[in-house]
Amino acid sequence: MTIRVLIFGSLARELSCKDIVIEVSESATVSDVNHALAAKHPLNAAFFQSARLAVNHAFAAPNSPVQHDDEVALIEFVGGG
Amino acid sequence: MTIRVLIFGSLARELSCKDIVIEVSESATVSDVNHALAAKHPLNAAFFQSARLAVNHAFAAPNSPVQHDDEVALIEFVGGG
Amino acid sequence: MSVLVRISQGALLSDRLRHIPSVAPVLQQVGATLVFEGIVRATELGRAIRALSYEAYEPMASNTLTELARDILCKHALIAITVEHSRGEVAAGERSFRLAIESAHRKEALAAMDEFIDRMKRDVPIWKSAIYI
Amino acid sequence: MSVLVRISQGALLSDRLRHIPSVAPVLQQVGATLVFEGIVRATELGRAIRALSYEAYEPMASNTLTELARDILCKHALIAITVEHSRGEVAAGERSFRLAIESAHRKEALAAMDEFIDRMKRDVPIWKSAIYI
Repeated sequence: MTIRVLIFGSLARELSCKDIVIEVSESATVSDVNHALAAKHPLNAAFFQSARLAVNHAFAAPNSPVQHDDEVALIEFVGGG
Repeated sequence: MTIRVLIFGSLARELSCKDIVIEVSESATVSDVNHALAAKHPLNAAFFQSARLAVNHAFAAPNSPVQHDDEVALIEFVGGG
Repeated sequence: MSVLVRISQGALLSDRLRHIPSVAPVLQQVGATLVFEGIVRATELGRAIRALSYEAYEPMASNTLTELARDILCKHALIAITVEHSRGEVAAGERSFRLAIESAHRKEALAAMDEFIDRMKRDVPIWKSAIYI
Repeated sequence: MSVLVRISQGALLSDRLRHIPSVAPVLQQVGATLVFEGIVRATELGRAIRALSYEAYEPMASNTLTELARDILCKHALIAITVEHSRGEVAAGERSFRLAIESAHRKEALAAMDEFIDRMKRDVPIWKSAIYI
């Protein structure tokens, strides 16, 4: 299935886009999404491999399942205040 | 010479007075004032022996001299705020 | 024992959002009020800026701030927490963040404020970018 | 880089004493404002109180507060410190103390505030006594 991972801040500016689209299996977990992001961006594989992902607006554990209609977002380099 | 040591707060309330009058020699130091206070209040000798004294509105070291017209104050149990 | 969180467009007003518990027995225990305001400085990494632009991923940003405030309130036994954060552009010299804590004593308010801001900067999905002159 | 200290009769006003440096290049470096207010709680050691009465040994109290503020300002590289303290009676629920710190960043403001209040409670000749109901 296709997952659109939302990205923000300096990462979005650096990649000049608002999301990263990846393909994962129907039984994918959050960890599989991280793997797919790392595979798509091999120069920053270590970052994407460990980047925190939120599923439907809450941080999600690596073994959480991901559904095709979930909203997935990469939450790194935050800095409010 | 006679020295009038100003006291405040709970100490003043406990002793029901605003100062403690003591006698010291003409060449007295701050430490001598502490000794004289302790001698006058033997039940609280340890407290008076080490109590911080201000001379003319500044904390004074034990070996500082004390003159007969100095304003001496005992600064303990403070608690502003 | 109450928490209020608001993310609003543009610079914060100079007056803080009032949010004192109205229950008299609780109110009477407030012995300390601590307010932190974050202000946009005129330079970023040595370059002059006109403003910062804040992007909040909502509703996660508000939800995460609220959960964080509740957690800090309980952990430090506070009386109230009020959080205000800007989204969008905030000009240099203007306020973008305000955290107000009411508590019985000073020590827990200071500890709570430090922990809140550290965790906010790590966990709350708000990003800022400089708009240079 | 400035310090303002005021000890005044009765409860503090709800608005803080404004004391922002007027020099633009300094003002533009203010990234954090931290304000602490001490409020008289309605009980002291479990007994209901009507007010606290503050006695300040002047001019030593003002002098010591000013020296303390200057020392903390330099040590933590702050931009401004404003200290307000009451003398005389302050009713329960009213403010008796306010410390406002302007600095470039948050960490030094929090550290400075904690150290200031600890040292004030140890060194500044101000005493308080409870007036019970």
